[in-house]
Amino acid sequence: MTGLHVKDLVTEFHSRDKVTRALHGISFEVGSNEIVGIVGESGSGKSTVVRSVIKLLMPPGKVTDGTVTFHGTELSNMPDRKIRQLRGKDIGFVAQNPFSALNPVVRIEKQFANIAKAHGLKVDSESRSRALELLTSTGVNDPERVMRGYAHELSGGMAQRVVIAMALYLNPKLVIADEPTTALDLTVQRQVLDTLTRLTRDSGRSMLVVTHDLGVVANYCDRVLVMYKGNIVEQGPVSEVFVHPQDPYTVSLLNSVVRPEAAPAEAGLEAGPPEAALDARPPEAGLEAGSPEVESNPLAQPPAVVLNRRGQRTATPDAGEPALAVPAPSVHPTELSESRST
Amino acid sequence: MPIIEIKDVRKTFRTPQGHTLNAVDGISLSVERGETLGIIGESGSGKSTLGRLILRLHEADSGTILLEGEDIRSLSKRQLRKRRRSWQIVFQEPFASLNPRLTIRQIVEEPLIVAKQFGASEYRSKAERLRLVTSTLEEVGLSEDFLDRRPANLSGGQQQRVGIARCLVTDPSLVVLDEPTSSLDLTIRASILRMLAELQVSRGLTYVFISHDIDTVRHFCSRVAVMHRGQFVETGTTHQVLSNPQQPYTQKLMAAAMPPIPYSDSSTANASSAVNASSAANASSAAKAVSA
Amino acid sequence: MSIQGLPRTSPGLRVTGWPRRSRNFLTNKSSTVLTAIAVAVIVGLPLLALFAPLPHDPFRPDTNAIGIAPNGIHWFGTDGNGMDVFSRTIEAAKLDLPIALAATALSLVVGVPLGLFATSGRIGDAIMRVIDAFAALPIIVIAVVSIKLMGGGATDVILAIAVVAAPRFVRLSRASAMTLRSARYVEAAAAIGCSPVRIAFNHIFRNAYGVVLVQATLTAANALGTIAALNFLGVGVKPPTPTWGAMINDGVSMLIRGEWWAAAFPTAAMLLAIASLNVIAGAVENKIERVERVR
Amino acid sequence: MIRYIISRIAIAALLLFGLVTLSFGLVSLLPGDPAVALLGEYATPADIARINSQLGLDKPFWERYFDYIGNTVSGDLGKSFFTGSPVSSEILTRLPNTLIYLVPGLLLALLIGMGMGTWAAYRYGRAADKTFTAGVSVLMAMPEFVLALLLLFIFYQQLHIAPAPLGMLSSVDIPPPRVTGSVALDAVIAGKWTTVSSILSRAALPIVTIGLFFAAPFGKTVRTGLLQVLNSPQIEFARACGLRPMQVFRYALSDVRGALMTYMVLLFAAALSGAAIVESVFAWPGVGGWSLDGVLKGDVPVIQGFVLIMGATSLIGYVLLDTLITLLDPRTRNTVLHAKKWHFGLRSPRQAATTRA
Repeated sequence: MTGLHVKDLVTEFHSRDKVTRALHGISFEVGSNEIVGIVGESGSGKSTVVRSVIKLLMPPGKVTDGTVTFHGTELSNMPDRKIRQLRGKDIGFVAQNPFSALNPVVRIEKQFANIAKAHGLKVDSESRSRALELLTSTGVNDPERVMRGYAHELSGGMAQRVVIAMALYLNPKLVIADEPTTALDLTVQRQVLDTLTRLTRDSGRSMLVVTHDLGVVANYCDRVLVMYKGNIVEQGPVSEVFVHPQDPYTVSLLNSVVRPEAAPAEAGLEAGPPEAALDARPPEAGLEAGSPEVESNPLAQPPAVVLNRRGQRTATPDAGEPALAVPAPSVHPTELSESRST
Repeated sequence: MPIIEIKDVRKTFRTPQGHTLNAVDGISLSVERGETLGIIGESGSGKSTLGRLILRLHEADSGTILLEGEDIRSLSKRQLRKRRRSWQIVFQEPFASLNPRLTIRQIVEEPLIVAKQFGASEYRSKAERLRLVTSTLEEVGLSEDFLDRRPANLSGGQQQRVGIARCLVTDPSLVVLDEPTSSLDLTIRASILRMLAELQVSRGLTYVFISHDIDTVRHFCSRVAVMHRGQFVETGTTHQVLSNPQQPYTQKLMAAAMPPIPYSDSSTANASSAVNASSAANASSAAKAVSA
Repeated sequence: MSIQGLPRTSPGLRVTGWPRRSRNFLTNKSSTVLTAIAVAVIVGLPLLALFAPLPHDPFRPDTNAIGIAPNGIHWFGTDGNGMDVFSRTIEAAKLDLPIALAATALSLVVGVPLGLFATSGRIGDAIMRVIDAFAALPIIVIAVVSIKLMGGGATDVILAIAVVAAPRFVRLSRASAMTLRSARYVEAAAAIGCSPVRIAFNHIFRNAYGVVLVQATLTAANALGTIAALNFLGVGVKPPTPTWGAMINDGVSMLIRGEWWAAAFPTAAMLLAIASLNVIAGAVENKIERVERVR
Repeated sequence: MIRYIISRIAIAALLLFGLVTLSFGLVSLLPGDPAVALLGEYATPADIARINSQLGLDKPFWERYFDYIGNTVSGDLGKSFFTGSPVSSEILTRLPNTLIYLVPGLLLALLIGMGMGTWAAYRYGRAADKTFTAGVSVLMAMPEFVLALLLLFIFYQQLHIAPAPLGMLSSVDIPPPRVTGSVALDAVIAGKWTTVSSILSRAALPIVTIGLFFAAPFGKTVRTGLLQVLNSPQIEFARACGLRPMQVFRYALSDVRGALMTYMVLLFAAALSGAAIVESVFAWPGVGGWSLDGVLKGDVPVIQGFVLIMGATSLIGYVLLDTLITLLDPRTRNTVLHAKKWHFGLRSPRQAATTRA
């Protein structure tokens, strides 16, 4: 069995008096030589997925059910020590913001060396030249100088290239990229994504990209998973999902994007989604992407809600309404579960 | 008479290390009543600073700024505060721009109280203020239930609606929108933009719309100015600038945009939608050749 | 920022309610009870000393009962002079607690406006430099010197402790004023034409007072310890007026002989008061966090 | 670089000057007449006048001030009104006695605080962390002298492990020949190891007092700092790269290093100024008890000397620390070393990092 197989993954955040489910038993796979995108809005649980897969979740987050299999190896019950050896070596990770990911007071060179050391490899001129080579292929100019310097001396794009080089340093089979370009300037995003996908495809790796940007998925991914409130509501080849979306949420997501070919001043402004339903998420959500509380989902019984939501959606295409004067029914489960918990 | 007319405005910041940064470097522009001017640029281009200079939330170093014919750089602090009710701003971070300790009612009412202090007799009665607050909230799609809530109990989209209500309650003529939707979720953005467009028509507002998102600007603005390192590199109608960009920087910016449609544009397409591996590899090298 | 999964106030509820859960291992209910007990200790002890009839005169030594262990007549025993430890321990609360609270209040009144005022300009800088120089001085010496300087009554102790504690409030209120000044909602307030005074009160102070309040409670606890330390060293209120610190000092020689009660009971009373103030500080902090963590 | 160091020294010098003035001003305003204190209440006016002129107290204020500054600069801190011994030499003999228990005490605090704080941070939210938090609150609520008395009661009175709190040397110990003036140093020099061990056994309780007392705030700082870092993207990335737990811990520590160093200096200053308390409990012949005595008697030169030395020590500590932290952090080091030369653009690295973040 090659590639990454995730089955019925459930992740919960445990606090003293209640448990919030961030992932409600999701299943997907990433085959070899494949680039898979996870899209969703803040609070959908997309970042929790990758952290659950490589066990980076910090308490009180906890994977409570499901299996993760990577190239035939079961990760779910693997001891921490083994998982650690897997990280970096077999599964590379590209962080969101290079400046907060790289250690600010350790030279880049030393950070490469530390990765090698962590996996029991010798640190010598050979390992160094491999790092230099990688930096060159990620498009870092003057890699020698970058190696001797610190993260803060780099521009955003260059720093992210360094992060990519570190992720690929030990030649992993799978790369997981968590919003790899969100922190970068528009003009740089494209270059960095080009580099990342080129390096992935050229050496037959596979990649899992988490993003909220539909453009990234459309331009760089083979398959896409659409996440909403801790569930994968739709998955399939990008060409199919984006052209013929099946789930109402995917439809509203795609509709809310302003399409270039649409006529100005009309498109995007009229085809709004039923905001009432989406806008009634907990206040924390959407304030701090990436942190666990964002991903927490206050809905206690997700399947019912999902059904409820779906039925709701397909029945009422109330897109053009100035929403929220009358909250949609799906608001209530949220509020009820809250008032119960306080 | 244009509602905004600014000439050769400059603003320099000093960094803590004593370097100078020309955030806004000699910009002139004019905006007609009822129009929406889009200012587009990357982070650090000076677009937000320009927005604040227009309203004199930052003091410009030189140049003239006329709002509705008034030279606001020569107004006294008190006169300026009195006039603020007509020239408003909506901020990027909705939650950060709302005082967490105030209720929605207090937040939206505050501009009226300030106006009352400056002698606006129509806001003297408390009942009248409450009526205005309620009707403005309704206009932005928030019911009366929200009056006594606090910002923390609202979602991002609702918070931004409160921010918009606060700036509309005193019936302004000009609103600077500083990336009003960029921190919101995709599905909420569109409805906020739609609402802003409706309000513009119903209230006869003039917008200055600051954004880094080309697609949003394309659909929201009648005219566009592309800003780079404190200067306008290209201005014109939205159609002119975005369909046929003349300046290299604009072209670069346009090329960087990623349309969310697979197979959309042959010049930016690559193999991403290929399903099987071998064709993916082939196509990606093809795409490389194209982009090179 | 916030802690995940915590119950938020449901929309209809005001955020200003009394804290329902504490951050440590105590459950909601016991935390509330604990806070109530703490308040009772802080308010009750001095009241007890003022109004309740004490079993013995705290000032009159009984030469027939020197250093006797706790019994039915002398509940906490007697000290080396034959004075009743229980009566003196209670009596001391009348002095120690009000002095600590008054000193805190004074430093608050002086320190907070200074801090809010010192955010900008030359005068502000000058204030901060003086505060910095102060920080380099040995605190206990400053306190002792200032008490000596003024004579040594209760008011002098209050002044001395206030002098020592005020810089803390200057720093704290300055820091929060500086942070809040650049908050986006303050900019928003300026954009709708609020006057500087209105911004200061309606926006900055409204968000800053909570932190100051927590610090004030902690300072009161600290002041209690400092006052006791000063009295222990023999500075401050003159004997035979009982203070916890002085009583502990008197009891030390007995303690060395193994006669623990003369030192132990005033120590316990003092620790109880300090712990109560800390509990109150925790409760205040929780209440404030309730508002802040929903951000 | 040189400009930076010079500016640091200039700031330190300025602060020192302010400190001298402050200590003079503070003490000169002390009420009460030292001559009366010295001679007793029944002294004749003539005697008082004689003493006053001997002590130089009959001169006008400004003249005394300038004299004081002149003397201080030349290293002369005056003589005690009561014992007549020079203040500077008193401080020199007594300061080592204080440091004997203070430095190991702080190191102990560092050890305990660091260990427990780290442990609590790693076990966040679990029993270990809760125990730690509870322990810290208990220790923080306990004034230093109460802790000292408690230890004394347990280890001396009840368990009879510790010696009596009667100073550094007992009457049976033979004082070593005087070389430096500090008994402890002299004992080492003279090779009188029984005396040395006697001193150490007497220092044990003060060391534990200081160690426990300062371990609480230190541990709390370590825990808070580490908790922040351990949840940061930086540590997540390090873990995602498969770094070993020790390597991850070192990364985390490098981030809180500055804060911990600052805290250490703050604690040192606090411990010095609180020395009076510990020394009065243990009858320790250090600089704290001596200064307290001086304050209580109104011995002006002693107070001035103490305030000055303690203030100067902490000031120099702050300045050194500030410089060290600046130079240890590559982000600020560059600002200092090559001012006006950035590798890119106009923004400083810090700014660039924060605006992007």
